[in-house]
Amino acid sequence: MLAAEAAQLSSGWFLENVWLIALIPIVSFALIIAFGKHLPMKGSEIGLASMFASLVLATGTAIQWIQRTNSASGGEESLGMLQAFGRSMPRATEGEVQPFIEPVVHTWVWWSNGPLEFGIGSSASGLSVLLLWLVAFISLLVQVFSLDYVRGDRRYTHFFAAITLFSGGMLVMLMAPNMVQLILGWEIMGLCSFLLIGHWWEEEANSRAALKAFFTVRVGDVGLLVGTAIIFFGANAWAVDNLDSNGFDINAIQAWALSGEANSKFLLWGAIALFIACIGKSGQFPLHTWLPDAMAGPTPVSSLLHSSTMVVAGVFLVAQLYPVFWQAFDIGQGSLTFIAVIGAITIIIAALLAFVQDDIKKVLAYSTVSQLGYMMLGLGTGAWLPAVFHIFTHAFFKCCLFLCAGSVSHSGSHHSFDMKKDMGGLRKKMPITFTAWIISTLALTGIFPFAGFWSKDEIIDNVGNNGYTFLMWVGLGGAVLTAAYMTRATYLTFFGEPRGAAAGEHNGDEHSEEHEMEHISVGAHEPRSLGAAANAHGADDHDAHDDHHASDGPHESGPLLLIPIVILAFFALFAGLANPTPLASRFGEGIESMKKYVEPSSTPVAFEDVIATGPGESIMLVDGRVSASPNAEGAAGGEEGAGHSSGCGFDAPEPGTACFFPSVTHAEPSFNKILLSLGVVAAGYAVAIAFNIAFYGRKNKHLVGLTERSKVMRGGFLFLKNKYYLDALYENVIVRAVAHPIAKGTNWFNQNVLDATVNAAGEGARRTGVWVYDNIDQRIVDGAVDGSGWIAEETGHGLQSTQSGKVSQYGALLFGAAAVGAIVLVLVNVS
Amino acid sequence: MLAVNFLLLGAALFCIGVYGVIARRNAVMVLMSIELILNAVSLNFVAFALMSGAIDGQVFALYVIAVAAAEVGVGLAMVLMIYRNRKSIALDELSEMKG
Amino acid sequence: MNALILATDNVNVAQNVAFGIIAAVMIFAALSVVTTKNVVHAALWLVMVLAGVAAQYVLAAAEFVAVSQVLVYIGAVMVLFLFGIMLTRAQIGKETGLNNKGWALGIPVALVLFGLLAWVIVDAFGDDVLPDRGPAPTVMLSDQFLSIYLLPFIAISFVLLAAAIGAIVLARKD
Amino acid sequence: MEPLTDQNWLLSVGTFLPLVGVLVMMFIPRSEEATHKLIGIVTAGATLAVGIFTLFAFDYSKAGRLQFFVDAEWIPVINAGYTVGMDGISLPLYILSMAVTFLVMIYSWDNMPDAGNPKAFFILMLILQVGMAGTFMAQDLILFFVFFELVLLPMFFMIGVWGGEQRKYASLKFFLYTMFGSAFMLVAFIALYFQTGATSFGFQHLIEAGAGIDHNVQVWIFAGMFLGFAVKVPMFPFHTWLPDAHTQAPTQGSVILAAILLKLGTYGFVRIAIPMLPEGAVEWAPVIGILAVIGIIYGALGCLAQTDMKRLIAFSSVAHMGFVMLGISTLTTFGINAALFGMVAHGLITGMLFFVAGSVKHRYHTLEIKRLSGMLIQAPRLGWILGFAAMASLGLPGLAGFWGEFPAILSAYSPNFGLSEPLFRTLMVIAAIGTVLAAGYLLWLYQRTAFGEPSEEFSDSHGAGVAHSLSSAANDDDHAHGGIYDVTPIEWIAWTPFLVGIVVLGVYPQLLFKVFNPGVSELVARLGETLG
Repeated sequence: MLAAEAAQLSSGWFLENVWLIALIPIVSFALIIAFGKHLPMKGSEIGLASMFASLVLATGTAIQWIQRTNSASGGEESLGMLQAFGRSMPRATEGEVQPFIEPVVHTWVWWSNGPLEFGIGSSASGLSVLLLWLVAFISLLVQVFSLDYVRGDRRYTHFFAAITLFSGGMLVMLMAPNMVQLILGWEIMGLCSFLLIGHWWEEEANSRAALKAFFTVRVGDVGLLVGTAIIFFGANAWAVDNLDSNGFDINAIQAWALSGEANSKFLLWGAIALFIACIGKSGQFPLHTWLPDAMAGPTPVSSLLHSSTMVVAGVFLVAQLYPVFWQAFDIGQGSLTFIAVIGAITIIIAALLAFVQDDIKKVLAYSTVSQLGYMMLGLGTGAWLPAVFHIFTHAFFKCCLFLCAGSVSHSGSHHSFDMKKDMGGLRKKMPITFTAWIISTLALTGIFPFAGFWSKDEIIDNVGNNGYTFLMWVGLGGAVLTAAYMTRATYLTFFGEPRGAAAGEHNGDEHSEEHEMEHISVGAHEPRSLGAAANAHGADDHDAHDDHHASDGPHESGPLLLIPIVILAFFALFAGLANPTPLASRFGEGIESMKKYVEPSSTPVAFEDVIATGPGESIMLVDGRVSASPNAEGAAGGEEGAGHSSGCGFDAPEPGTACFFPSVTHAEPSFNKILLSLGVVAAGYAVAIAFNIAFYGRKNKHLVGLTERSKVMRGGFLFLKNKYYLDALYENVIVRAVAHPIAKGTNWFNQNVLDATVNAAGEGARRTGVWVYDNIDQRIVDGAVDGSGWIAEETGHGLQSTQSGKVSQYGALLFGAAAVGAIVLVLVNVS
Repeated sequence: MLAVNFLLLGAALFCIGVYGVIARRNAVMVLMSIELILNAVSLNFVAFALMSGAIDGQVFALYVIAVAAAEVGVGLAMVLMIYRNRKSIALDELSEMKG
Repeated sequence: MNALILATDNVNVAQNVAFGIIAAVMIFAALSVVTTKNVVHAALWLVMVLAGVAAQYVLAAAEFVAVSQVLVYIGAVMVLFLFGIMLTRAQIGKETGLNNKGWALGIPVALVLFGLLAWVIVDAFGDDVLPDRGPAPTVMLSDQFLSIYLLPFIAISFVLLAAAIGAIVLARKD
Repeated sequence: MEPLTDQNWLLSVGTFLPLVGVLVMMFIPRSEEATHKLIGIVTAGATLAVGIFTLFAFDYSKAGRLQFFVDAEWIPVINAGYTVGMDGISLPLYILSMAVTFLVMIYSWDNMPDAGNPKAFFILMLILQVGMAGTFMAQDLILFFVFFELVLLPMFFMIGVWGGEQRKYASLKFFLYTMFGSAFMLVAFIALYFQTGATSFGFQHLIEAGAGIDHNVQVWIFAGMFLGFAVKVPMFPFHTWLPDAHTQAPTQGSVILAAILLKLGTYGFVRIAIPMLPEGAVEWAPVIGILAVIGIIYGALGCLAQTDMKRLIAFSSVAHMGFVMLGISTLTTFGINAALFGMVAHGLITGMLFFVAGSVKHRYHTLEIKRLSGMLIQAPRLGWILGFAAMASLGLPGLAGFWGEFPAILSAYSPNFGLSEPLFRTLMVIAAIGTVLAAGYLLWLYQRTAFGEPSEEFSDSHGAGVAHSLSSAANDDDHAHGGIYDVTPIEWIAWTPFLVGIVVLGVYPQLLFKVFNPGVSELVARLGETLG
């Protein structure tokens, strides 16, 4: 089956039925909603089973995709089932030109409106297979984690239903062969994030956060709708003539963008609109305000949705439609692209804000925003593969960090996330969580053997290589800041002496998100909670919860919490080896499996191949009536890039062929560049650790009073300044007033300007609504209607006096009128 | 003999009748003025009959007379009833039909 | 106006003179009907007017109409009026307040109307002369009645009947 | 395409069957309320059965042609014939009207408005059903006009007698406003009749002859029709009757009003105005487009300002109909298909929203948003259904609302017949922004009513009342407990078809598009020919 000739790419059962991966979670969502409450584990077993099934299918698909790629490059070695992402890569033959592997597209006609037909189904390409596997894997682990974490919650079944639906939605989006299905998945994720953030909607803050998340993403979605429309009408004519599919088909859009015949106006406006949607969804610079507030949701939600999978949707969209962005923003030509600028700003803004947060999850949230900034920076500067690889690695260590935070709060600091009040010195009491945290932090900051290094460093390297030196330094600066705030978070949580709940005080009154679980304890709400239909067995779950707290004081979390954390930590350690470019020089090209399997090659493919081959034929289109823009004046073929190689992204493919991916550059790993970045990060660590110990440990008298004595030192410390953890008096008098102009400034700017504009827009819309309603609607439009009634009435009164009842007056009127009438007639006839 | 004579005479009678209807307060006087008007009209009819030579005008004159008679009959009956209820037949007091 | 009438040469003077006298009398009588203070005088003046009209009919070669005018109007209608005046107990002699408040309004209306009618009549029939025909034989009248105008003839009988019954019903005492 | 005339008795029976029920109910005294309700439901059920039989008898391969066609003499003097026929465009709405009436009657089994007297109420609903079904099957202008007006009367009485506090003002305004509109429409019909040689009022004839009328006469005739239908849709300047009518109407009234009556206007545009007056349509399309988009934004702003839940939903349907009209104004197959789908979807979704509003009023006796909160705790299922309907209404993909709005926005990008593209593209962007506002006011409503703690005003009455455990036995005897109880079985029976409909149409919209498509593409093709 493997030694097929190059043209006929191998495909297998898994690749054919990729749509099953998404269907299973959605079906199980329905099952949970229907029978969840009556099952022994209240629906969570269906969720777990569906996630496990999806994972198995996804792994199978990945393996078959690898066989397919190998079969294309004439690779004759047979691939065992296990070597999917294992470290020891078989040496693939040095195929000079990597042939383009068409994604396996399998669609049905979903609905047709007029001449257009919309398919639903699956398209398995390198990128989508990778992310399908990633989402399935992470969802499974998070569901295992939340089995114990959310136990006792009143809406346990709802929680699992929503999380399974989310995974289903994300998988639908990932495998979408056309834009309409992508929008479908995109919006279902938006709905689930609304449901999950607002999981404990009793508190006003949670429901407001959920609303805010939904609105901000929805604002982005306007861009998605408009962008899809623009791209559709641009690409449709071309797609119909050449690829025999329509303007919605993602492959066709990719080919159209690089075909050189694409009208640059469509490309630019479409790309900008789509990027606005990505800014909204992936929490980039202007629209990132909802992500930290989204931490109001339970921790599994933050770890799954708001760190590794959902927020990555925006990056996925840019990666999937990369040719569109490549042509629109001429990424190839080395100009400062819109995406890269936004990415860079986000890195810095988020990293700075992470310093000021007391809530551990907020720190991680800002760190996610900053890492997303990295991915956007990579995509914006042509480093496609490192960015995608960073998605892959980032998912592991960020999710692990969040789960550790969850486990810390769950069993360490009595459900509170406040580092200042309730944590500290937990490393002795929670060893496993601590080690996992350390591994993930090292991975996040990009220390050598860990996953983060292979991807983040690659991004910085490629950014530099593609000619954006300034952005490279921004990336390095970001890495330093990451190291700094992660050290602070680690120190406050695990080192120093325990404070508050971590010290065992069982202050039951503190406000925390798990407060609802204790709602069931005796209290005014007793009848209501019993009445709550959602949770039939109110009585027993609440005492199960109590014994859990019997052993007071911080302790290591239960097994269900730890298994996912350990697995993730393992991946945080070794995931990097999936694409260790720096080692390529020693172990040969084959070691970079990401580059081989995930990155589509940029060699042109003849149209006939695209239409004929591939088991799932792309969507047939009845002759489209929808007139698209005349693609006569195609964009002038990308002229010779500045020093970059020619090929698909730069000059239009010969007529009759289409290429689906621009030829991106790959920076040659050089030892000193690696040293530079490692050195920078190490410096960041050193300073931060030193400062932490000195500052929080109060050991070094000299350092303690430093901030208020000399302006220069304070300026120096500005970036690495750790928390003003001083006793309250000292804090209020001096440090708070002076110490953090930038951090506080950014936070102020962020809350008052950006957030305020969003709220103001809402309030403004409401007030205009009220004004419009009162003035225009009621007074003018409605008034006119009532007015006509009033006028009729008034004239009636006026004329009433003539009806006086006196015969003589009638006579006078009668004859008078007759006379006047006669006179008029005479005058008219005479003249 | 000019046709104009008859027509002018008719017109004059008509206008006097109109003045009578407007000016008079007493119901019977108003009825009389109406009689004047009716006679003016039938005078016109006869004049036109004479002018055009066809005797239709005279036929109409007769009809007018007949109708006028009927009208006076009923009119006076009503006036009597009003008088019996109101003891006065001043028209400006009878304004129940006011709108 | 008079000059116009007299000046026409081929008009036999007697008819004009007779018309002039009767017309003057009729107008004077009509004016006094509407202006007299005494109700009975008004009735009597009305008789004068009706007699004048009958005379005009004779001049206009419509004897049958003249006769029926005298018969019906002066004979029957005036008697009804006198009865009416008697039954509504009008005072003997002068009565005050026969005119209602807005009586002055009547004058301008009447004058305007008369001016207009006069102008139109003169404009339309200014100069055509009446052919002096002999009186139309009454048989022609009856032919018309019973042929073309049969329907109105029957209708008028109903009207009269209804009026009679109506008057009786209205005026009954109980 | 000559119409098919087999089984042509079907439509007339389907339309006039309710009158049989009315006749039977006439002879039964007012006191036996239960029997009246039963007869009403049985008749509506029978009508629905006939409807479903029509659904099966309909030949989907020839959905573009008129089926069950009847062309009988009616008033020869003004050659208005009883011409009746059904094609792909009107079939779904015809069935929807029967289904909605049947479900509304089931709903009113135990939630009658306070004015009581089910005999009159059910008779009016049956007559309303006759009017609605008739309008969708009529193929003759006069017949269409008769049914179009017939619908007004029962609705006037339903609002006027069973309505809220200012029901008099609302019902009178509703009646006069629509009469004002349809007066102009009648003038337009007659003008059209004479302009096409005064031979017949039949749609087929008028469509062929309509194109012949010269340009500005067409524009003026279209103006008359536009006024008549715009009042019914309702479009921006003529919408002020809708909020009043809905706020005062009883639940049943406002569900039928929202689900079907609003569609008469848009159906009129698609069936009469556009095919018969092609040049008029092209002339008026930009105006309709602009008014539609203003309607979207204006409706959304109106919603943000409302304090009463039902009035808010009423304004939201102004916004939704804005999307439908935007779809129609593009004159493309794509847009009109989306508009027709939007009509059916809006009918189901807003009907559901009004049902929920009605049962909230039934339980809380107020619709003041400020006083409502914490519904998810007191009546969780009701809260979730409101959430589901709100999500569908704001156009979440996967639910019916999305397939009404998204293709309409998409089609606005490239309108047909030389309509100015820059104008329609700006309209498209504004409409897209409208979807955000829609999300805004709907979720804001949902947050204020469903989330949060139940307000003390209702929670204590709740405490005092019977312990509302989940068991449905407690809330069967609805008068026993005055407090807040969850969805009753009767409500479940009435609501599930709506909910299932929204999901099925959301997941597999091809069901409806397959039916609409032939008719609409034939219509646009004919427009193409006449406009050259």
